[in-house]
Amino acid sequence: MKKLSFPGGVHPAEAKLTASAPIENLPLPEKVVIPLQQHIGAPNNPTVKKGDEVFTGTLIGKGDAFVSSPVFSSVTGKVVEIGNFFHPVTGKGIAVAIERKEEEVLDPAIKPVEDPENAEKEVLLETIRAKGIVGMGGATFPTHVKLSPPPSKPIDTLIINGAECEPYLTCDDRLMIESGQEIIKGVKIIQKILNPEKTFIAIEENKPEAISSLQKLLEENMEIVVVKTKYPQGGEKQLIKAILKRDVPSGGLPLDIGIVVQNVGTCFAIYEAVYRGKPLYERVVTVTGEVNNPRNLRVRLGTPVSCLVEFCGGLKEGVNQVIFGGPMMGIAQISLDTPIIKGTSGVLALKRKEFPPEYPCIRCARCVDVCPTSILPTQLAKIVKFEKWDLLEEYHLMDCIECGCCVYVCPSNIPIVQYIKAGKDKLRRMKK
Amino acid sequence: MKSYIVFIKGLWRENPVFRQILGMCPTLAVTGYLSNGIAMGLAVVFVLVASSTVISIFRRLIPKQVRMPTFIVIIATFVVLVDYFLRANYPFLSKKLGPYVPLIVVNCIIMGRQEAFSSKNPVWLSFLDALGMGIGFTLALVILSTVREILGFGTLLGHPVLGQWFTPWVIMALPPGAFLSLGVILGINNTFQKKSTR
Amino acid sequence: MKLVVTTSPHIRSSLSLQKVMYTVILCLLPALFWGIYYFHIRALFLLITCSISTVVTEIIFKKVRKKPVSIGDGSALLTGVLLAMVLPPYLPLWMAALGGFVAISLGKEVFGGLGYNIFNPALLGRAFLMAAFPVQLTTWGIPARASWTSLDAITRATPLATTLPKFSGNGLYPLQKLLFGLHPGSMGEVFSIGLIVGGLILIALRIADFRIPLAAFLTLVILSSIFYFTGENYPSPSFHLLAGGFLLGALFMATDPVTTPYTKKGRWVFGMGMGALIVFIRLFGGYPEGVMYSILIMNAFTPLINRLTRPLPLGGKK
Amino acid sequence: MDFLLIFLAALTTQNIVFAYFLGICPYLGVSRKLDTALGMGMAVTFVMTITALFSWPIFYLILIPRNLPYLELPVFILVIASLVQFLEMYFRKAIPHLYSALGIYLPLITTNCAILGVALFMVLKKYDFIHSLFYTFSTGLGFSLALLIMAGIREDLDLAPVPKNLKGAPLALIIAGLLALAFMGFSGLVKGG
Amino acid sequence: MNYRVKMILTLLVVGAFSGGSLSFVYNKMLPKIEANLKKEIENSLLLLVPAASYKETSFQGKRVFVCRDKAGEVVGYAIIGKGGGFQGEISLLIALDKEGKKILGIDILESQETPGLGAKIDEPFFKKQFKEREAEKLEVIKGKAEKENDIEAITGATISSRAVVSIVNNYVAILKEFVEQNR
Repeated sequence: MKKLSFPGGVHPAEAKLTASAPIENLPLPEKVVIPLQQHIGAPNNPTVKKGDEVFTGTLIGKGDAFVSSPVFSSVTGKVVEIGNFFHPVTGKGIAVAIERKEEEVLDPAIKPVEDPENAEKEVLLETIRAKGIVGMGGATFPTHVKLSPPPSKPIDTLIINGAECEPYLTCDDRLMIESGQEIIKGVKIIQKILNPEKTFIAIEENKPEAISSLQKLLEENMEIVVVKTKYPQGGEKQLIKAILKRDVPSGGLPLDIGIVVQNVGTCFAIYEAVYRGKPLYERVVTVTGEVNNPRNLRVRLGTPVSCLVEFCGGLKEGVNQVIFGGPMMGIAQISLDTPIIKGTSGVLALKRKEFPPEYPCIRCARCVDVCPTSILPTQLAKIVKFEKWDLLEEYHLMDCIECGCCVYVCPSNIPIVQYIKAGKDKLRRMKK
Repeated sequence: MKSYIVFIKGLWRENPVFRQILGMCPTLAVTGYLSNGIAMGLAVVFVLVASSTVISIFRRLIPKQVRMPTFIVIIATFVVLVDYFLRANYPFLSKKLGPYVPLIVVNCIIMGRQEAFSSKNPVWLSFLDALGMGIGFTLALVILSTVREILGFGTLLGHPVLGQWFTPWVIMALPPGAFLSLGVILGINNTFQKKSTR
Repeated sequence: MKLVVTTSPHIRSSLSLQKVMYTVILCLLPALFWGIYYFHIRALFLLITCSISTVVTEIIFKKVRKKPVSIGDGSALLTGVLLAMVLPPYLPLWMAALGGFVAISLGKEVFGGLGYNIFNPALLGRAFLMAAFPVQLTTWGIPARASWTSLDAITRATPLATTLPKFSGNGLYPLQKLLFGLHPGSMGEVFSIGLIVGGLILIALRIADFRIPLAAFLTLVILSSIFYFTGENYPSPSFHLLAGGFLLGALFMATDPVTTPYTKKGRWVFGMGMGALIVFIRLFGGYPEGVMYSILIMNAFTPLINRLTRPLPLGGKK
Repeated sequence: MDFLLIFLAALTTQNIVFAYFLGICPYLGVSRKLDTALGMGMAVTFVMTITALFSWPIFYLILIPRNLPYLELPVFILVIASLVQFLEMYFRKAIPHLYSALGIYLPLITTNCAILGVALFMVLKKYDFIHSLFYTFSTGLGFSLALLIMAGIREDLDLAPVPKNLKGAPLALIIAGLLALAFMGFSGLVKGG
Repeated sequence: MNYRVKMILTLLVVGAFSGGSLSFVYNKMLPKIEANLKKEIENSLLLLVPAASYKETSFQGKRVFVCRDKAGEVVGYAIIGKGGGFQGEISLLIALDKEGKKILGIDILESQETPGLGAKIDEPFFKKQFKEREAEKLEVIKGKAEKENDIEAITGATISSRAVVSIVNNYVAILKEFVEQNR
C-alpha cells in the first residue's frame, strides 16, 4: 500500500486524545431541542405541534423538496415548545423542544427493510431518504441526492472517506474500529445503488488500528488506500486528487467525473437505516480538548452540549471557547445550550488566547503553498479588503473550500477565510 | 472681471502641469537646469499664444471637417519658427533642448487649448487664455527646474548658491530624479489643493 | 460563562510576522559583527545611523498619515540593518541617513507601507544614493589604524572593481581572504562564511524560500563558468560568488517575500533572471557590481511574473 | 550586431520612456490594466513602424532632394495623423478582430509624442531605411515593455492602501522614477546607439 | 459655397501660408545656423591648434582638418572622433602636431554623459591631461598617474574616462596615418 497525497495542505499537531477511547453511550438528557434544519437544502416544516406525544424515532419535521431530509425525535416524550433556539450553524433556528419521559418506546414505524441483501435499488434509496440520512462528515448534504446521479453521468468509482483529517476528532476512527462490519455492509448498499467499477476506502496513515480492522473485513471489489496524514485530506476534491490523480472541474462536483465520495459515518447510518429501520436520531461525537475526561460518545441529536461536557468531567479552568467540529473548520458556539445535530462530529473545548492583531500581508506566499485548491488566498483577501469586486472571479473565489489552511499558516494573522466568505456573499448578491 | 479669470485660471487652478497632468514630456525632459526650463516655457508660451490668436481670428472660416489638420499645420508652423529662431540665435540653448523643441507640436496643452477654447472664443479671450496657460506651464517648469538644479548641481542659473559644503545629488540631473521630483511635487500640490478647496 | 466566538480555523501555526523579521536580523548578525569588527567603529556608526533613520522615517510617515505606528514588527529596523550592510563602511553618515529616509519613504510608504512595496526598500535606498553620490558610493576603504576607535580609512578598491574587467587569476584576493571577509567592500557583504551560515539557517527554518537563492546560484555559476572556461580574462565562478554582494543579495534580499513572486515557478524565474543579470552587468555593464540592480530590475518584473505564473485552481480550465 | 545593439538599447538604456521622457501621457494614462497596456503597446509599436515606413521615404526621397528640410515637422505630423486615421478606418472594415484589439487605442496615438519623437530621432540618428524600420519597431517594443511593467505594478497597487494624495499621476511618476533608477543598472551594458 | 471646396481651399491657404513663411524664415536663418555649426568646431579647433586657417578634408570617411599658420605652413592636424560612452555617443576633436608625434589636445564636441559625473570629461582638469602627450596608446588608471601613458580617471566616472581614451587612441592612429600620407 502506498501513501497517497495531494498538493498543498498543512500538518498541525494531530492531538487525537481520544483515539483509544471506546464509544460510550451518553445518558439520555432530560430535554432535547431538535432543530428542524439539520441539512443543506430546502427547509423542513414541523409535523408535530406543542403538546404532542412523540416516541423515539417519530418524524417531527420534513420538507417536500427533493433536496431535503426529514428529522426525527431522539427521545420519547412530549413536545413542549416549537420556537427559536440556538442552532450550532446558523446561530438561531426553529427547533422542537421535547421533554423526556422515563420510559423509552421506539416508534412503531421503525421496521427494517425486508431481505436487505436482495432489496431493490429504489427501495434502498427511498429508505435512505425517509430515514433522514445526510453526510455525516459535517457537510450534511442529503445522502439520497448524492446517490442519485443523473443517468448521463455514470459512476465508475466510489470512495469511502475515513480520512478524518481534522485534528482532535476520532469519531470516524472509533466507528471503523468498533463497527467495521456494519460499515462494510453500508458500503455494499451504496455499491448496489451506484454499481461502481471500483470502491476505495481511504484512511489516513495515523489510524493503523482502523486500517487493520477493516482490512480483515473487506469484501470483493473493495480496496483500502492509505493516505498521508495531512489536512484537508478528507476534502472530497483533495481525496480524489490523492487517490485517483483526477481533478474535479472547477465549480463542478465529483460526480461530473464519475466519482461519489461518502463518509464512513454515513455508511454506518445507512446500514442502521436499512438493516434496523432506524432513523437518524443519534450519532457519535468526540468530546475533546480542554475537558477533564475526553471521550467518544454516542449522543442523541438535540442533546445540549452542556450534558456532554458534564459527562466528560466538565471544562478545565480557563476554557473560553467551545467549538462544534474540528479546530480547522469547526464553528465556535455562543452558548453551552446549543444542541448536537446530524453534522456534529466533535465538541472541542479550547483556551483561546487574546486575538492576535492583523498585520499587513508580506506576500510570504505560505498560503499559496498550502492552498489545496491552488488559488491565491492572500490576493482574494486583499481584493475583498479593497473592494475590487470585479476581480473576484478572475482569482477563482468560488473554488475556495474554506479549509482554513491559509489562515493556519499566515504569519500576519490575516483572517483570510473570513474575507473570502464575505467575498462569496458579495458575489452571490451581485449575481442576483 | 471675466477676462481676468480667463487669464488667472491657467496659473494655478487649472495649471496644465499640476492640475491637468498635460505636457509631461518637456516638463520632465528639459528641467535639469533652470535656464532650459525657462527657455522651453517661453517657447511654449510663444507657440501657444500665436496659434491660439491666429486660430481664434479665423475660427469661423475653418470648416469643422478639416479643423484638426488645419490646427496641426498652424501649430507646426509656429514651432518650426521657434526652432529655427533658437538654432540661429541661441545655438547653445537649442542644442540643450534638442528634439524637445520640435516636439512642442504634440504637446497636448497646445492642441487642447485650441480644441477647448480658442476655436470657440473671441480673440482677446483666446489670447489671455493661451497666455495664462503658457505662463502656468512655464511656472511649473520653473519650480521643477529650480528644485532640480539646486539639488542636482548646487547652482541656480549656473551660479553656485549652496556653497562648498554641499555635495550635489547627481540623481536630480538624471531621469529618475526628474520623475521622482515631479511625482513628489504633484503629491505635495495635491495636498495643498485639497486643503484650499475644502 | 462567556464563550469567545471566532471564525475558523481556531488554531494557528506558531509563526508570526515579528518572528520572521527578527529571525532575519538574527541570521544577519554573524556578518554584521564581523563587519563592525573589521571596519571598526565607523561601521557601527553607519549601522546605528541607518537604523535610526529608517525607524524614525517610518514613525513620521505613520504619524502624518494618522495610521498606527507599527515599529514593533521590526520591518523598518530590518531595512535599516540591510541598508547599512550594503553601504561602503566609510560613507558620510548624513548620506546614510538620507538613504534610510529614501528607503522607507519612496521605497515603502508611498506604496502603502509594509507588504505593499514593489522594490526592496534597502536596495532602493542604496540605488538612490548610488545615483546621487556615485563617487562616495564607490569609494571603499579599510581601517587606517589598528586602534578600534580610529575613524581614518585608507581608500582601496573592492576586488570586483580592481579585477574587472581585466582579470587574471584571483590575484590580490585569494579565496580564503574572500571567505573570511579580509577585503574591502560593503560592511555586511565581506564575511562570506557568516552570510552562508546565516542564510542557510534562514532557509532551514523555512523563513526564506530556497528557490530564488538556488536558482540565482545555479545561473550565476553556470553562466560565469561558460565565460571562465571559454574566454580569457574572465573571473572564476567562485570569485563571482564571494567577491561581491551576491551572498547577501541572494540569501537575504532576493528572499524578501514582499518584493519577490509568490508562485514557486515565479521564484525560479526570478532567481534565474537575477543570476543572469548579475553576470552580464558585472562583465559587460557600466558598473563593477550588479547584484543590487539585478534584484531591483527583477523586483520590477515581479508583478508580471506573478501574473504569468498564476497557478490554475484545482480542476480549473486553461 | 548592429541590430542587436539597437534592439537592446531601445528596450533598456535608451528606453523612450525612461531615457527620453516621450509618450508620458499615454504611459500614465493607459497603464492601469495589463490588458489595455498590452493593446496600447502593440498599437504603438505597429504605428511607429508604419510611420517609419512612410516618413523615411518622404523625408529622404522628397524633402531632401528638393531642399525642404524645414517641412520635416509639419509633414511628419500630418503623415502620422492621417496614417492613424486611415488605419482606424481600414481595421474597422477589413480586420475587425484586430480593430477590436487595437482600434480603441488608435485615436489616442495621434497625441502620443513618442511617435513623432521616434520619427525625428530616426532622422537625427541618420539611420538608413532598414535600420529605421528596425529602430522604430524596437522603440515601440521598449515603450510596450515600460508600459507592461508599469501596468503590472499598478494592478498590484490597486490592492494597496496607497496614500490618497499620491493616487494616480503622482505615484505613477514616482514609480516611473524608481523604474528608471533600476534601469540604470543596464547603463554601459549597451554602448553607443 | 460647397463645403468640400471650402475644405480644400482652407487647407490650401493654410498650407501655402505655412510653407511660405517657413521657407522665408528657413532661408533667412540658414546661413546663421550653418555659421553656428562651423563656429562650434572652429572654436574648439583654434583652442587646440594655434592656426590662422584650416581646411577640412575627408579621410577614411572621417572629418579631418589641416591647420596652417599665417605663412601657410602646416602647424597641426585635427580629426573628429566618435565612439560609445556611458550613455550615448561621444564626439571629440583631437589635434596632433605637424609631425604627428604629439597630441596637442582634445575637446569634447558632443556627449550625453551623466551630468555632474561623466560630463566632467568636458572639464579642463581632465582634458588637460592629454596635452603634450606622445601620440601613443594611452591607458586609464584609477588614482594617481604613474607611468608615462597613464590618464587619471575621473572619480566615479571610470567608464566615461575609458570611453574618451579609447576614442582618442583609435582616432590618433587614423590621424597619424593621414599625417604620414600627406607629409
